[in-house]
This record gives sequence, structure tokens and C-alpha cells, in this order.
Amino acid sequence: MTTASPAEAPPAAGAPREPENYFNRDFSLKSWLTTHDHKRIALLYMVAILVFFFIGGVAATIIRLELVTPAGDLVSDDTYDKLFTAHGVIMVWMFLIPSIPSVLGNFLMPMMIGARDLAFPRLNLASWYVFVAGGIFTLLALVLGGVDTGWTFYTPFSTMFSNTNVILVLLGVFIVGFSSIMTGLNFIVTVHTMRAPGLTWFRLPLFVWANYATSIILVLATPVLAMTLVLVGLERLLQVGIFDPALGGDPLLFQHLFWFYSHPAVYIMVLPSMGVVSEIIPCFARKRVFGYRFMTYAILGIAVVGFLVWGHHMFVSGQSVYAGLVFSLLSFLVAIPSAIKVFNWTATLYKGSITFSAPMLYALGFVGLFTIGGLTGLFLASLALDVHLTDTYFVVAHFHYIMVGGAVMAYMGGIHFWWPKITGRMYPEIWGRVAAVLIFVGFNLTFFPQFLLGYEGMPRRYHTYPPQFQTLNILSSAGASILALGYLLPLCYLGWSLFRGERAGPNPWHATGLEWQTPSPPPKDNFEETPVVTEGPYGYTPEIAIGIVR
Amino acid sequence: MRYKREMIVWTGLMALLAMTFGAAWLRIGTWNTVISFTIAVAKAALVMAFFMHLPESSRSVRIAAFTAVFMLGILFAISGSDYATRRVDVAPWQPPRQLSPIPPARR
Amino acid sequence: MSAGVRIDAQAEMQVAEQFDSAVQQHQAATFGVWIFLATELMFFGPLFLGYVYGRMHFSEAFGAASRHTDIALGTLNTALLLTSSATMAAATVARKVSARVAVWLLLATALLGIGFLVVKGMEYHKEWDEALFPGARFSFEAAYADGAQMFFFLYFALTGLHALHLFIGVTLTLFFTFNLRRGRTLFANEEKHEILALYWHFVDLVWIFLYPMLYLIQRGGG
Amino acid sequence: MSGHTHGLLVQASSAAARFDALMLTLTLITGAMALVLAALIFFFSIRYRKGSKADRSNPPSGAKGLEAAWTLAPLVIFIAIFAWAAVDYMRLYDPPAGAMPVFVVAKQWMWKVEYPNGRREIDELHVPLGKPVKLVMTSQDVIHSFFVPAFRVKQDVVPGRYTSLWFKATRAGTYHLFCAEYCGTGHSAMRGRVIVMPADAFAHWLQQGNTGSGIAAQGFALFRKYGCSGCHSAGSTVHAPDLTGLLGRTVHLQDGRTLVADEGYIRDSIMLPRKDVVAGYAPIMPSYQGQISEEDVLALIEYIRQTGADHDDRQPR
Repeated sequence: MTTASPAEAPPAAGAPREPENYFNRDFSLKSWLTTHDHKRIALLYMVAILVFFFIGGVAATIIRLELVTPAGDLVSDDTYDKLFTAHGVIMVWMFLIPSIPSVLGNFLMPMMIGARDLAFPRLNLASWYVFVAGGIFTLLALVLGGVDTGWTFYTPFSTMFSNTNVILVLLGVFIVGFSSIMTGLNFIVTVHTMRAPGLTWFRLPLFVWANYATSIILVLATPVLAMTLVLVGLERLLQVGIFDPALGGDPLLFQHLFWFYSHPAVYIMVLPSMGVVSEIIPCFARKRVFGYRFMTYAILGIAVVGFLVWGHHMFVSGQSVYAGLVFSLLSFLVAIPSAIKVFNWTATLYKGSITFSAPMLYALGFVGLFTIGGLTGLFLASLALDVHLTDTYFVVAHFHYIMVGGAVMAYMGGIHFWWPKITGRMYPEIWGRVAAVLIFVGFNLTFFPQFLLGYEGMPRRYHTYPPQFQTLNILSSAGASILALGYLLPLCYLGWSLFRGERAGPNPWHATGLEWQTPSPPPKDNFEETPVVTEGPYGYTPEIAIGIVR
Repeated sequence: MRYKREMIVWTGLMALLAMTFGAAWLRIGTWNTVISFTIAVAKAALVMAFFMHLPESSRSVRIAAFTAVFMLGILFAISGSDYATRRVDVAPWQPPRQLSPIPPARR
Repeated sequence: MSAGVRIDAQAEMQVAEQFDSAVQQHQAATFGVWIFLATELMFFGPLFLGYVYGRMHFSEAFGAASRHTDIALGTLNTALLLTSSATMAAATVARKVSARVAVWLLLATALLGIGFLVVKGMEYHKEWDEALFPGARFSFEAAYADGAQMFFFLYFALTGLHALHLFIGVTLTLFFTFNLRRGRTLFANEEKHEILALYWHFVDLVWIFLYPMLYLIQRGGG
Repeated sequence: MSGHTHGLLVQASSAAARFDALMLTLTLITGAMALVLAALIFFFSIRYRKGSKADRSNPPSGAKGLEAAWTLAPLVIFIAIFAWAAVDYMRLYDPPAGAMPVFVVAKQWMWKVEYPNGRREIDELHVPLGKPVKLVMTSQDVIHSFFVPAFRVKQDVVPGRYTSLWFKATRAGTYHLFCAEYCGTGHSAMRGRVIVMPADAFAHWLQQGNTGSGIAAQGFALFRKYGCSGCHSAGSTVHAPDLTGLLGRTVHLQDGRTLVADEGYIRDSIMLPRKDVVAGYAPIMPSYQGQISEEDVLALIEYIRQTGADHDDRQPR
């Protein structure tokens, strides 16, 4: 990409001409669409996943509106099936998996390790184009009539009994999978080969550790999903395959392969969030994170043990009792590292000097909701309870607590925390806090009733339900409206802050990461000369409270 | 001879190929699979060691080389624990006979 | 090449802007390729699991079906691919001394790869005529029809995917040889040569396991 | 539908009581953990908020003992919970000997239930109070899941194989039956009722109503209707293998293999007769692929099973 002479950037009204940074050095569309700069690619991803978050959100809203009444009177049952499938596919593959790694990870990883860019910039841009191409195929499938197999594509329904655009969606998700593999590969190589001098493994910030572990899962699990979806596609075309009961194939073989990817995938979604929270809490508590070494072992533990537990999705599916015992025990073991992390975040607050800015509210919200999500996971890991609770709204509530209460909350916290670095502008603090509280309240109101619904036995993916479940469903739908409002609020004031926001200095939060030692927004090459790291991360001392030291 | 190493490894590979081909015709039941798998592993070891220069690569490369094999091992082992201990009594099942072939556009 | 690349004098190689030295770039490239090969192996994973499932549950049917594959062509193909691996390794050695010899060895590797694909095509043609392609046209002795059809589903999936990877390998090798012969050593440098060789050896490794899996099941009768 | 007598969901089976005990225990443990954490976070936030006068001397950034403690403590609790849940789970999967078998065939968007004496029902299941019942289930199309919340039992119904589930109803009444595994458009309409009746009322109900003859008798009728008796009955002139007491017998095949005849073997011999030809017989049997439905195959197998078994209520031939 030839360094075009910086186009005449329109100087902000009356302000002295801004120094050249990665954002205003070239406003041409060509410079954005052929950029190699990891920061610009991060923004391209941010825009793309925002669009998909909106589409997934619309589908969720219609589902919640439909469930207000026991009868199926808003949309037909076919449409309802297509809605929850669209909600699942788009939210999982088009928003949650790329959200923190591809947006915050792309922007911050090179800066946090003192590098000028990722190891393979062109591969990084290619991953964005592959992501958009996969997204287009999925949207094409929705436009042409949607798909009604659920985001899990269970056979033989997906291979023989569904006559919706299954193959198009399989192709879309297949392509998006390669975008994840490219991002994962890029991160692993970057962390291994491009760390600044003096930046040893145990001086890396926990955000880098979290994205490194996530990349290992991305790189090892996604190809298995890709081939499994190809096998489903082949079986649809040839009417014959290894999952086909008529041939003696086994539908459970599909479930083994699908969940071998999909359980590590939920750790792909939650691990980066843990990295974001591990950056925010020490900064706003002005204290070094508690047990840094144990936190890194916990991150790696989650990534490794996360690969062993997929069978807890299949306790009642006809899997053997012995395998159920094995998976249940391993599922309890994977809960240990998550528990360690929650205890360490709480201990970080001890003897700190805590300010409750918006990022901190999001981070504490994450700790609260992720704890509930994790603890309810124990219910589903224990065999006898899972028999009653699986495939009910208890499971829906559990994974929404982890994914929405956890991953989305942390993504919002990360966006607010690094907003000054990304845009050079501060977001309005009051509105930030209002939105955080609104989302926390709206979320709990939406999903806590679903735990009770699940215990009472309301199955998942039900278009109509017996009248006795109506009151809790109305409560949940009411909460969903507050949650939707909570998500729209940041869209407004963050957009507003782009133009009217107060200018942010290089380090408004007085944080200690390497990324804060660059001007905001940073120049194209991040650092004039590569910084030398002398001591570990999070060197906060409570005296340098925010505001005291200017 | 500059390519002595490659020639030796090539002859080794051809010898192993001949062995596995020959061994396949013996009627020794499950031992056939064991032998052919071991010979395949031997061939793979030759290629990785001499052609892909794995021993002289860095530690992280060597770890990367064997991680995928380890992960597949996990997939086979634990799903194997299900298949090995699952008592399946087969039930009759007939695939759906499409009355009229579904038009390709909507498949 | 983008202007953000500076020529590293002593390594006679272009170092991309985000790297500090040629050594760092080389480490990143090699490590990156090995991770890519790991993802490729995971990509074959589900097919291997399907094979193990089928082999366990329908061992006689898999044996009968495997006896229908053409072992002569299969063994010839294995020999071709192992030889191509040797010539590719020789090419990387030759490259350090003289590019001209490396060109011939790379050409030989590509031709061996094309030979493999041609032989594979002939096999497919023969199996298509014998109505062994899974789906509506499939026909096999009634006792093992179901298991055999699953075997051939896996056979065509595994060998098809392998052939696709080999086809990509052959095209890359020919493109690389063309550039090397035209003397553009800066573009077709040693690092890229090594990466191409690693990818080729990976494709060979996959076939080393596919050959006994698909061709040698119960060859000597049930 | 019965209202909630106590707690959120009525306990109507032996498994329900055990389930609720474990559920309550785990709720208390996790609730306690969550409360402790919430209290700690709230307390630390208030006490150590910026500008508050609190002792912040030498803040700890790690404590090996503490880390070990809050790793081992949850581990011990988790192992205990795992063990308790595993015991209950294994109990769910080993039905008592005397359980009354009921055949369930799940079909896209309905439950077809059939009792041993041949009585059939759609989307309804009548069970005796206090007696164990074992459901033997299979699906005609996709994966369904037989779920009765009041009994706290659920089992996926997988096409191509039989899966089973047992329970002992402990409370009379009518309870919901749901399909819990997504199975297409009518997934939410695939609901039914489980009616628990006192044992004698159930026995009476079982006898009257549209009692078709027993499955084995039906099998015998089908045995004649499809012309099997033409070749396989004792008096037939055609040289065909004798099927009495076939189930469990070892069969010697034409190509030298021997196998023990089970349901799958009988089913394959009906659908693919040339697959396992018996030694000494010509493969002249026509295939019935696509002409005999699942229930009829079940009935034929029951008839053949019953010809061999010499238990008392042998059907008159």
C-alpha cells in the first residue's frame, strides 16, 4: 500500500491541525479497503460485527415478542424456527466469536507487545474480507427464505428433513470459520515472535494471554467444524453419508464432532472477555492484579480442559452412561479455573482505590453475571440434574448469562476503556454509567426468569407453550425491552463523542499498558522506537489515584 | 554426492512401501492393521525428520507439529469411550421417500 | 511489493516493515506454516473419525469394499508421491547452491504430482463405471451394501480432499518454478521455497496414512 | 393440568424426589458462593473506594496459600456433587426387572404409544401408580426427546436405534409430556399428556377400550397377511428356514459365517433377504423394503420372539 501523501484532513473546527495518526492520515475509501494497518482492520471489523449484532438483535426482539403469549400469534411456526436459527447463527459466528479478538485484539495486541503490526498484515486484511464474504452468504440464505435447523444443525433433520437453505448457511459459516483461523494464526505467531525486548512471557498483560489462549482454540477447533459442516452438506446432496441412520450411520457421530468444536467455541467467546476484565479491574482499583501467575495458568487451563468436556451436551442423547460419567467429571474440572479467576478479580479489589467509571461498572457487571453463568453451569454438568434441565430454558439462561452477561458486557467495557485510545475522544461519563447499569438490570430481568422457566420444564425452541409459563415469559420479554434500550444508548453517545467528545490525552486512565504509551489516536507505526520493557504489568499503586496526578 | 541424504531416505521410504504392500496380503486379522499403521508412522517419521527438518527446528515449531495429532487423539479417545461402552440395539428406519423430488432451487 | 519493505543486505531477502530482522521474519513464516499445517490436519480430523467409526462398526463391509479399490494404482500413486517428496527435499538442498538445478528438481516434483492426479483420475473413472460412487447409482453385493457405501463415501471424501490439496500444491510449485526460472530470486526466495516444501511434504504425509487406511483393509480375504 | 402443589414443579415420580433434593442442595451451595462473592465485591467497593480513609498499606498481589485453598475447596465440593449426581443418573439408566414395557414410536410431531396387550394411543400415556414403567422408544424420522417435567425424566428418541427410559409414578394425576429436542415445524405442537391412574383402575382401563389383540397376536396376523406363513410355517411345501424360537438361536449362513439371530437380523432378513442367506437354502425370498412399516416389523419380531419363548400365556397358533 503506497504511502499516499496524507490527504488534506479537514482540521476540527478552529483547532490547530491535528498531528497525523492512523485514522486521519488518509480518508479515501481505497486506503480503508486495502489497509494493512491492524488498527484500521480492527475498525473495519467493528463496523461489520455491529451490523450483524443489529440483525441478530432484531431476530431476538421478534422472538421475545412472540413469546409474550402462549399461542403462536405473532409469527408462524416456520418463521419462528427461522428466527431463532438466524439469531443463533448470526450471534455466535458473526458477532460473539469475532467481537473481542478481531476488534479489540486486532487493535491492541501489537501495541501491548510493543510491535508495529501483526506478523502477517495481509493475512489480517484477508481475514476481514473472508468474514464479510461468509456473512454475505449467511444473509443471502436469510433473504432467500432463511434456514430452520437451529444453529446446531442436528442430523438427520438438517440432512434429510429440512428443505430450507441449509447448504447456503453451511457455506456461509464454513467461510467465516476461515476468518477465525486466520486471526488465530496471526495472533499466535505475533505473540511468539514479535514481543518487545524485555517482554518475557510472564510480563505479558493478561489481555494478551487471553487472546493467545483463544487463538490456540480458534486454530485447533474451527477446522473440525468446517469439515463437519461439509459432511452435512455432502449428505444433503448425495442423500447418503456417515450420519445417515439408514446406512447404519450415527446421528450422535455428528453431535460428537459438532460439540467438539462448539464447546471450545464458548471458551473462544468468554476467554477474551476475561482478558478485558483483567485489564480494567486493576486499572480502576489502582492495584496490581491478584495472583498474576495463577491467572495465566487459569487461562491456559480453560483453553486445554475446554477441549475435553464436549460430551456434557449429550447426556440424554443416547450417549453411553460411562461416557456421561467421564464428561461430567471433566466438566466439573473445567469449572475450577473459572472459579479461580473470579476469586482473583475479587481479591484485586482488596486494598485498592476504586473508581466506578463506566468500564469498571461493565467489568464488575461481568464478574457478577459470569459467576451466575458459571455456577448454573454446575447444574448442567451434574448428570442427574442435566437429565431434567437440558434442552429447557435453564440452558438458554445459562449460556446467555455467559455470552451476553459475560462476553457482550466485557466487549462493551473494553470499547469504553480503550475508546480514548481508538478515537482520541472521551465518551460522556454519566451516559456511560447509565448505560452500564441499564444493561445490567435489563439483562437480569430478561434472563433470570428463564432459569425458573427451565426448572418448570419449558423446553427450548418452543413457538407455543402451555399457559402456566406465561407470567415468567412476559417478565422476560419486559426485561428484553430494557436490555435493548441499554444496547442502543452506547450507540448514540459513542457516535456523538466521535465529533463532540472531549479530547483525550495519551493516558486518561493513567493505565500501565504499553498501548497507553502512544499518543491517542496512535500513529500508523504505534511506537517511534520499540519500547523496552523492564518490569511486569499492572504496576499500579493506590496513591496515583485518578485525578490526583495530572 | 549432494543428495546422498535424500537418496537414502527415498530408498527407505520405498522399502517401507514394499513392506506394507507385502504385509497386507497376509491373513493375520487385526495384526494387519497394526503393521500397516506402524509402517505408515515410520514413513511419516522419515519424512518429518529428514525432509521437513523437524528435529533442527525451534521448540515451538516442534510443539505445533504434534499438537494437532494430540488433539485428534483426544477426539478419538473420549468419543471412543462413548462408542466402546454404548449398547446399541438397532431399530428399523427408512429414509424419507420424497414423493416428488424437491426442486433444486429450494434444497 | 509494497514500499513498506526494505532489503536486508546480508540475507539478500526482503524484510517486511513490521519485522525487525530477516531472522524474525523467517521464524514467523516457518512457525506460521506449521500452525497452518496443524489446522489442515484438524480439517481432515472428522473424516478420520468417520473412518474409525465405520471401520469399527462395519469391519467386514469395509474389508469387502476396500478389496474393490485398485491396489496396483494405489501403490503406484504412493510411490509417485514419496518420490516427489524426495525430489522436493532435494530441490531445497539444490536451491542453496544453484537455482538452475533447483528448477529441474521442482519441475520433476510438479510432474510427479500431476502423474499422481492423472492416475487418481483413472481410478475414479474405473470406480464410477463400477457404480461405486455413493448415492442413487451405488450398487454393491447386498450383504455389505450399506457399509460399502459408507466406505466409498469416506474414500471419495478423503481422496478428493487430498487431491484438491495436491492440485493446489502442484499449481504453487509450477508458479514458483516459473518465477525461479525467470530469475526473480527476490520474489521466489529461499524462505518461500521452504514453505512450499513443507506444504508439499504435508500433502505427502496425509497420503502416507490414506494409502493403508483405504487400500489395505483385509486385502488377503475376510 | 395439575397446579403446583408445593414448590415450582410437582413431584410425581420416585426420581423427582431425589432430583429435588440434589437440586436444592446445589442451589444452596452455589447461592452461598454467589452471595459471599457479591458481599465481598460490594464491601471492597465501599471500603476501598477512591478517597476513602482505609488502610491501604502493602497491598497483597498474590498469596499461595489462599490460591491453593480456593482451588481445593471448590474441587472437593464439585467432586461430591459429581458423585451424588452420577449415582442418581446411573439409577435412572438401570430399570427394575419387573417394569411394564411400553413401546413408543416418535413421528414428526406426534407420539404413538402401544401397550404390551396391543392397545394403542396417540399423544397419551396411561401408567399405573406406584409401578415401574419402561418405555422402549424409537423415531421414524428425526431425533425427538421424551420429556415429562413432573417425573424429571428425559430421553432422546434417536432414529435407527431403540432408546429406553424408566420411571415409577408416585402421584396420580395428569402431567405434561413435551418433545424436548428440536424436530421441525411442529416441535412445539408435539405435546401430550401422561395420566397416572391407581393400579386397579389402570388394569381395568387397559382391558377395555380399543384393545387390539396383543402385539404377538398382531404379529401372527401380519405373518399370514404378508405371506410369510406360505413358506415359513411347518406345513408349507416351500423349502424355507423354520422361524420358531429364532431369537437367540445361532444361525449358520451360506458364506460360512455364523451369527446369533437378534432383532436386527430378523429386520434385515425381511428388508434385505439376500444379505444373510441361511446355509442350505436358496435366496428366493422377495424383499419387503418399503412395504412393511415400523410397527409391523416390531409386531413380527414380537411374534417370532413369542413363538420361541414358552411362557404361560402362549397365543393359540
